[in-house]
Amino acid sequence: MTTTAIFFLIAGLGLITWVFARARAGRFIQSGVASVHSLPSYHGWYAAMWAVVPAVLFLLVWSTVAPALGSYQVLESPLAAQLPTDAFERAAILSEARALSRNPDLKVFNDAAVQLAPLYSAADSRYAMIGALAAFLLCFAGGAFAFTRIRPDFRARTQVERTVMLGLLLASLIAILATLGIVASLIFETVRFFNLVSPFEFLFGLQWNPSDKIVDGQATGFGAVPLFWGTVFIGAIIAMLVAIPLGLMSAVYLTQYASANVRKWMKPILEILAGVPTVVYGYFAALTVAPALRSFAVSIGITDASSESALAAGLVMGVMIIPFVSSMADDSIAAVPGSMRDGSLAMGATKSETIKQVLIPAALPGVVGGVLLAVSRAIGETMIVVMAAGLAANLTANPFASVTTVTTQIVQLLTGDTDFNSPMTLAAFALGLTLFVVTLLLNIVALQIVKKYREAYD
Amino acid sequence: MLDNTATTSTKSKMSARDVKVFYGEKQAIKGVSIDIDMDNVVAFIGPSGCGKSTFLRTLNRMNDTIPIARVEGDITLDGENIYSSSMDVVQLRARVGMVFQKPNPFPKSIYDNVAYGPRIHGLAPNKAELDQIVENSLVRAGLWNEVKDRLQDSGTALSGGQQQRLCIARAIAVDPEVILMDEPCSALDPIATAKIEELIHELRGRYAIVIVTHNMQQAARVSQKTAFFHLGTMVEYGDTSDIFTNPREERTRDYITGRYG
Amino acid sequence: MLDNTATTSTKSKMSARDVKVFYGEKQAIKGVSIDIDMDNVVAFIGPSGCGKSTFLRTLNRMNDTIPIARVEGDITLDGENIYSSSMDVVQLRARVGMVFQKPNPFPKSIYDNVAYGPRIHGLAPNKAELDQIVENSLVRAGLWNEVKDRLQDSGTALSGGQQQRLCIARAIAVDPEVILMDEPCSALDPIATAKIEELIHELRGRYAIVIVTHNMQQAARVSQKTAFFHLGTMVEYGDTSDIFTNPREERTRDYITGRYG
Amino acid sequence: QDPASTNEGSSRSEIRIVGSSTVFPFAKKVAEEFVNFDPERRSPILESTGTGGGVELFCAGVGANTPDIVNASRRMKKSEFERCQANGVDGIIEIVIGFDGIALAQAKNGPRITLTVEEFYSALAAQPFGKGPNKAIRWPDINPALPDTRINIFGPPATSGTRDALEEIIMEKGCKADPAIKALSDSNKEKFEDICHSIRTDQAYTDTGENDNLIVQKLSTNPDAVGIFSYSYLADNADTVRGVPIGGVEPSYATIESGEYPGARTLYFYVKKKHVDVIPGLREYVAEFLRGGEHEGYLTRIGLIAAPEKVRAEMLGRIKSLTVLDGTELK
Amino acid sequence: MSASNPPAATASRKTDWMGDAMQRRIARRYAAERRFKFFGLAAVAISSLFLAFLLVVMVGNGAKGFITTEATLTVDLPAATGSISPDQLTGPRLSATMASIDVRRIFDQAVQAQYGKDGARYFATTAWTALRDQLIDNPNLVMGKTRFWLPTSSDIDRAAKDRSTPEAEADYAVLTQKGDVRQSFNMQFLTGSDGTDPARVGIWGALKGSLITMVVTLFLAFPVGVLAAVYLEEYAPKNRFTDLIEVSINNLAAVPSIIFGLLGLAVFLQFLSMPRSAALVGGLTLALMTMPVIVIAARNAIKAVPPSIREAAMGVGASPVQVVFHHVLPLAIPGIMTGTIIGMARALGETAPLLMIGMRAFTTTPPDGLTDPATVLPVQIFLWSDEVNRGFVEKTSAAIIVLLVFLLSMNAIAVYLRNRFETRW
Ligand SMILES: Nc1ncnc2c1ncn2[C@@H]1O[C@H](COP(=O)(O)OP(=O)(O)OP(=O)(O)O)[C@@H](O)[C@H]1O
Ligand SMILES: Nc1ncnc2c1ncn2[C@@H]1O[C@H](COP(=O)(O)OP(=O)(O)OP(=O)(O)O)[C@@H](O)[C@H]1O
Ligand SMILES: [Mg+2]
Ligand SMILES: [Mg+2]
Ligand SMILES: O=P([O-])([O-])[O-]
Repeated sequence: MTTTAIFFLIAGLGLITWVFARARAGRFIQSGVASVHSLPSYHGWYAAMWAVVPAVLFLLVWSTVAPALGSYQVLESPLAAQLPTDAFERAAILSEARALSRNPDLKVFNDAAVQLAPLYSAADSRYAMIGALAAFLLCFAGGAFAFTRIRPDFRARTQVERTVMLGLLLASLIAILATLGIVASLIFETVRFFNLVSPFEFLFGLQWNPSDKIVDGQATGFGAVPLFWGTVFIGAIIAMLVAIPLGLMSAVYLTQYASANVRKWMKPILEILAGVPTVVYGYFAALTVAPALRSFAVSIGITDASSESALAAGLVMGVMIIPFVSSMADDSIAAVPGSMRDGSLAMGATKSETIKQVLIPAALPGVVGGVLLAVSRAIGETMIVVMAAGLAANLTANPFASVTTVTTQIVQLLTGDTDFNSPMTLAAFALGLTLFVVTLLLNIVALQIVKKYREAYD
Repeated sequence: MLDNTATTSTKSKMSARDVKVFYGEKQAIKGVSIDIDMDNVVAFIGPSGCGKSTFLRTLNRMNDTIPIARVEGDITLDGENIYSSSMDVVQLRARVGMVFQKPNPFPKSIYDNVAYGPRIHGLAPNKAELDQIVENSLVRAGLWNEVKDRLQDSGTALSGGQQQRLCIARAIAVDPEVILMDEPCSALDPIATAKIEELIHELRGRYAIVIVTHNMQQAARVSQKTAFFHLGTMVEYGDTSDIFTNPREERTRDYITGRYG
Repeated sequence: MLDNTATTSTKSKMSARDVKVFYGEKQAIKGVSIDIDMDNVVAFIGPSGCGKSTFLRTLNRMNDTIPIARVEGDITLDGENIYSSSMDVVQLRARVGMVFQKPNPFPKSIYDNVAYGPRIHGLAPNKAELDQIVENSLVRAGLWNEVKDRLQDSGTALSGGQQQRLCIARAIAVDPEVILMDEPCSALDPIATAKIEELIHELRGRYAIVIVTHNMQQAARVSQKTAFFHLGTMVEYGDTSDIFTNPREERTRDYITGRYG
Repeated sequence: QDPASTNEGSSRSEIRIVGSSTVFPFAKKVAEEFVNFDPERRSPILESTGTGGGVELFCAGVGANTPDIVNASRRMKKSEFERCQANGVDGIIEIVIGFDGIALAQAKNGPRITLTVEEFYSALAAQPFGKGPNKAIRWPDINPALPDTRINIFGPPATSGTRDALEEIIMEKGCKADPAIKALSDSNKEKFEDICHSIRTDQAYTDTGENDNLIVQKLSTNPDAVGIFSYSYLADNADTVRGVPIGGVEPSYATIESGEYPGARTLYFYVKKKHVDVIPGLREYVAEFLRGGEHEGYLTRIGLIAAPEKVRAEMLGRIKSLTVLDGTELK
Repeated sequence: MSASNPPAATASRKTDWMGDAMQRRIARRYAAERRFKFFGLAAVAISSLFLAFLLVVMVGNGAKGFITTEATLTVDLPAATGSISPDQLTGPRLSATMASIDVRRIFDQAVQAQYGKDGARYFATTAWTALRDQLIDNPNLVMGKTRFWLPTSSDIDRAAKDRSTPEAEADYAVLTQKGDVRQSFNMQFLTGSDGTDPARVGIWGALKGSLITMVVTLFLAFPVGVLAAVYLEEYAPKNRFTDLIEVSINNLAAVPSIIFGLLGLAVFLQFLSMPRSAALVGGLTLALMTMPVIVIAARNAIKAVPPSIREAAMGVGASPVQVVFHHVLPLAIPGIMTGTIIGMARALGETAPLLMIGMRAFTTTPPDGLTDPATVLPVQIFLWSDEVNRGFVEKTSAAIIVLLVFLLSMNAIAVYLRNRFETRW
């Protein structure tokens, strides 16, 4: 019997339990017992829960343990004594034998596996039987226990609802687990990195030229300032110079001037800009924008313009951020009470005067918060810079020069090469932690600003 | 308790003739004609949703800001049709000021709130004159003494009643001819309400004033003329004392005695 | 116009003793004691924010849903403390029904709206009985004739007044003992209001009814007893006729004559 | 002993390959043919990690979690070999697959540059001949006869074997032109390497991703730039870029095969002996690689320079008899 | 304007609204108004033009990717294989028969016979697999001499579509003259996998990888996200602990995606020893990334259900769980769906975190299960963008078109749902 079949059987048993428990509870009501606390169906759910949940949990645990038990049994057999001693070869033969036991038509690579296959069939089916029996036992026991508890005054609903609550709570806990996972995985490797490179050198060093060479226990060339600069230059300066005016003005136009029809069509169209995957932007930047910018730069006399300029990456990233800024601006402006706008218009101000002098100043904290969020997103953006910004760790403010960013370097340091002892791998985690902390701070500050702002008008 | 000094005006400041307002398909005002003169405070009363605010907002074309709103009929200010194309709406609104139900000071300093109108209309050639305008307006709105030491504080930091007086100061800073007030006291406590009512008394005569109110006692206290609206029509318009003591219409009487609303 | 048949009850259905309600730090009800009996409609009046709704909601523990709300004091239903741990709040709310200010039918069919309560409480063992309960409730709420042909239409497609009556039908479908109504007519037009008032008259005696209202005329029309709330305290409680014609307290008189609120 | 190690998770049925980006295109081709030949085979999994990174992974140990093969664009270093041994990777089979050249290239429409190894070294070194930081900004700073454009070189990053080869083959040759430094190579090896192998880090040299083929496009849009990459890329893009002759020799199939071109190098891959009988298809994969690398084979069509017949025969023998590398001749 | 000024008014001057200065001022103000409005319009126009430009470039480059150039090859199979009897092509013997045919050799011979010694340059290096596939599809072809259409080399393909090397142009001219070349829809692009030859590569492998990954993501992120949202929005007591959950979720939503890649690398691959390059790990990683998006969208949708509905239900005695499952969730579903689709669309377009967990490996077979090595569409695009062979430019753009079609239709569905079910209470 396969595990899936057992699952289905248990589900079926759960259904039967549900029906019977419900019927039993229903009889109380019919027999006119004074106050029945819960509806019959809750009694049904309660009993079904007891019948199914323990059995399924057991099966889940069993399905991870059983193969190992089966392997144990096979290894005990005399045939197994002839297996090679090398753990890897043995594992290969065993796993092939198991695969063969499930699907005899497979092509045989190791002949030894053929002999072991029947042993595997025997062992596996034995443990499957044991598991199935135990699961059914649990199912019956659980169901019977719950069944005996069905009484008029039994608060089945409360019990069921408590279980539901528990499920909900567990679901929420995953967020905390994920956060812990991120922090732990970053910090652990970063600490190891800082054994090789001093944090001071990492945060303030001007030379980024990483290598695996370790001299006197110290790795060199891990001064990340050029990366930080490149990140800020592309994500916080160039991209924002594009995104803020375009995003803000689009939001203003669409919310204040455009007719409902135009707004209805243009808003989703602009939002497409945010839905285009970054790898597409990256490709576009590298293939189309960067060469165009370079020829433009050359034509205006900047002959040393790089074909992977900060400008190309920043420009495209800025466009990607436009809908982000515009929707934040849109929200902030919408949150300004209409009475403010009316107040200004009633004074005889024109629309643009109202927008410039009342709406935008009033929405400013929200807009600033939104821009900070956009910055945090821009500096964490990876593919555009990986594909279009290049790897040169230059400290330059020339937009036509090539710079590199934190995320580019993380990708560069980690793709493929995952030896967790090399300072270069560890450096990627240190960069990751830095990025994490910075984006986190930006977000906290931004959300704080936005929240304060919302409160001001509530 | 009622102010019964009904005054007769020779020439009306604003007059509306057969005004109809539509929100999309729905007609909110069904032909209202009224004359408003300089000497009186006019109160609009009526149950919720009867169109008081709507009609009030036609008087300075604030309805223009609602895309689906459409106005028919004639409204004149000093004889000039305010819906004619030659009428500049920006100027109109400077001449017909408005105070709203919820105090809505700009999130700027008190000074900037009051100076906002004069600045955009270029009424003060220099800082000194602007200061003068701000001071005068605040004095006239009865707020000067309370705020003169903190003109740079934010307008939103004032109490509700002060905010509403600030809004009145802001409205009169551009030296309007008519002031429209839409339930200016409904968000205020009794003491602040009393202050505003007093202020309206003082402003009377200098500006034509129209006030919408839910509170019939208030209408009785501050106005000389009262218009009763119901379901988009103006049921009755006359001296406040008559309306409250001796309404001509059945519906008015029912409303005043609290049969509905 | 006033219904002066004040009745004396021997035993009260619900009674509150020194109830205090806090929203976080802020105290919204400052020690209110009141008895509500079967035979009367009780009206709560008072200016906005005085705590009428807050107090009403303590009576069926709807305040439990506001995390920061905290209730002190005793409230009993048929002598049983409704805040004791043995009281199941779900059953309590079935026994003390509630009708809200804004009609809030579920976005389901009219039938399902009314049947919802009986279903979750298992009041009808079969479809026929459920149909019967739905019909009875709609009849009693005076809505049957208007909707009997379209029970499967959405409850939200009804007019405001019908919706409110649907909500009343929904409340009485679980056969409660007390019905609480928080300004049930404030969102309705005069005709719908009149219908609801009439309905309250008819329901009287069968259920203990508590109604919060802003409209003093309404309180006078529908209730036999009136409680006047002010700033979180109950200033005066007595026969409606006395409260309106001859209040004992200065504050009550001021409120009734429209000095504030 | 350990129950987990008897679990199926610790084995796998497809070949895992890491390593050189130079060899990557060839390995891809072979992997593709490997499956085409017998569609029931599982497709090998290839990742391009650069020779250095690949060898690190390869030498991490034996077992399903480590690669079976590492491609290398230079020979394994002694230190790497020892690390492998220390981690239990004791039987390593070395396979020579052919030759490649480190090609200098520029856009066809750029001003024609020709360099000597010495000039090239002077343009690229961090401290040319140990005489302080490199101040050459434009080509004429090195040799007035060169075109007057900025020095702008795109080259491989530190993890790549191409970079090692660049340093060891070309730069060292240029560096040794100075007799004083040549002398250093015996007396003070560290100093020698520091002078000869350090590449400048300023604007003149730009790291380009090791398997970053956009470099070709970058050259075509940037006529002044010089790119350093594998000959096979050059061969594949002959319509947009052309080779820069070094010492008068153009990079071409013939000059590399004959060893005349100074940037010629051998390509390898290394196989774990312990995996050969465990991972299905390893032998067949090696054989397929050698088949593709014959003179008119499909690999030479995409830029591999075939190894002599004799060498290939020897390699076939190695995989048949599982002859392992003994490490003594490594450097 | 003869308003009567009561004598009390001392500092009042009547404004001359009709005066010249004032009229000029007003004209200036209206001009500023028009300028401002124009800037707004320009901003919208620039943004949408950029989008249009991007799409036009991609479609312009990519449309050709869906077209393949084929040349004829006449193969006399009986001559090459010896005679095969019809009963060898039936039932169980078929596959053995087909396996016995060395298609590659037959192909090489046929090419030499028809196009001479250098004839191989006309065809894609993997063209023989196309021949094999056609034979497998139609075994009866083995019985006779047939004219096959097989993909040309990518140089000739480019010559047919655009410009290529002079030699290829010449070859193409020759083929055209003989009528031995045609262009047709590139089915292989939709059904094939990664490869080295642009003439034969396809996106099916990557697309399948994407689908498997998305299924894992959806099955983890959706239930967890919705349940967490219900808990936080409806039940969570206000305390430190729930604050922590709340902060975690908000922060997770803002964490750069590449950090999730680092998490996947360190936790799933290193710590839990899950297989590298597997769709399972990709799905897990993306699920962690998508979950907060779903939580936030679901919370907003739940929040948008008016409290009056909850009060109504509670007022008739529904328990908190009943309130949520009978009323709140059904009403919030459209909003939750919208948020989920948008979150999934984002996950579908995500590249960086998957690079970290090795989903960039080259394999030529589509994954068959959760733990098989796989890649996804965006990563495939990234890898192709890096290919030397210029035939890949059009393939990259074509793959982008496919990806965009998926993403844009997902977004369109989300927008539709939002508009359709958006209820203003
Ligand atoms: N912007 C709008 N769009 C559509 N209908 C509107 C709009 N504003 C008001 N209405 C409708 O017009 C009618 C009159 O509304 P109005 O606000 O003028 O009433 P009101 O007398 O001021 O009521 P209240 O005392 O509640 O302020 C109402 O039916 C209302 O629903
Ligand atoms: N959920 C809440 N949280 C905090 N304070 C509240 C809350 N609900 C009401 N309050 C406060 O409690 C006080 C009493 O409010 P309540 O709603 O009971 O007044 P009310 O008499 O019903 O007023 P209204 O006539 O406007 O409905 C008010 O000051 C109000 O601000
Ligand atoms: Mg109004
Ligand atoms: Mg209330
Ligand atoms: O071939 P490499 O990737 O090691 O340069």
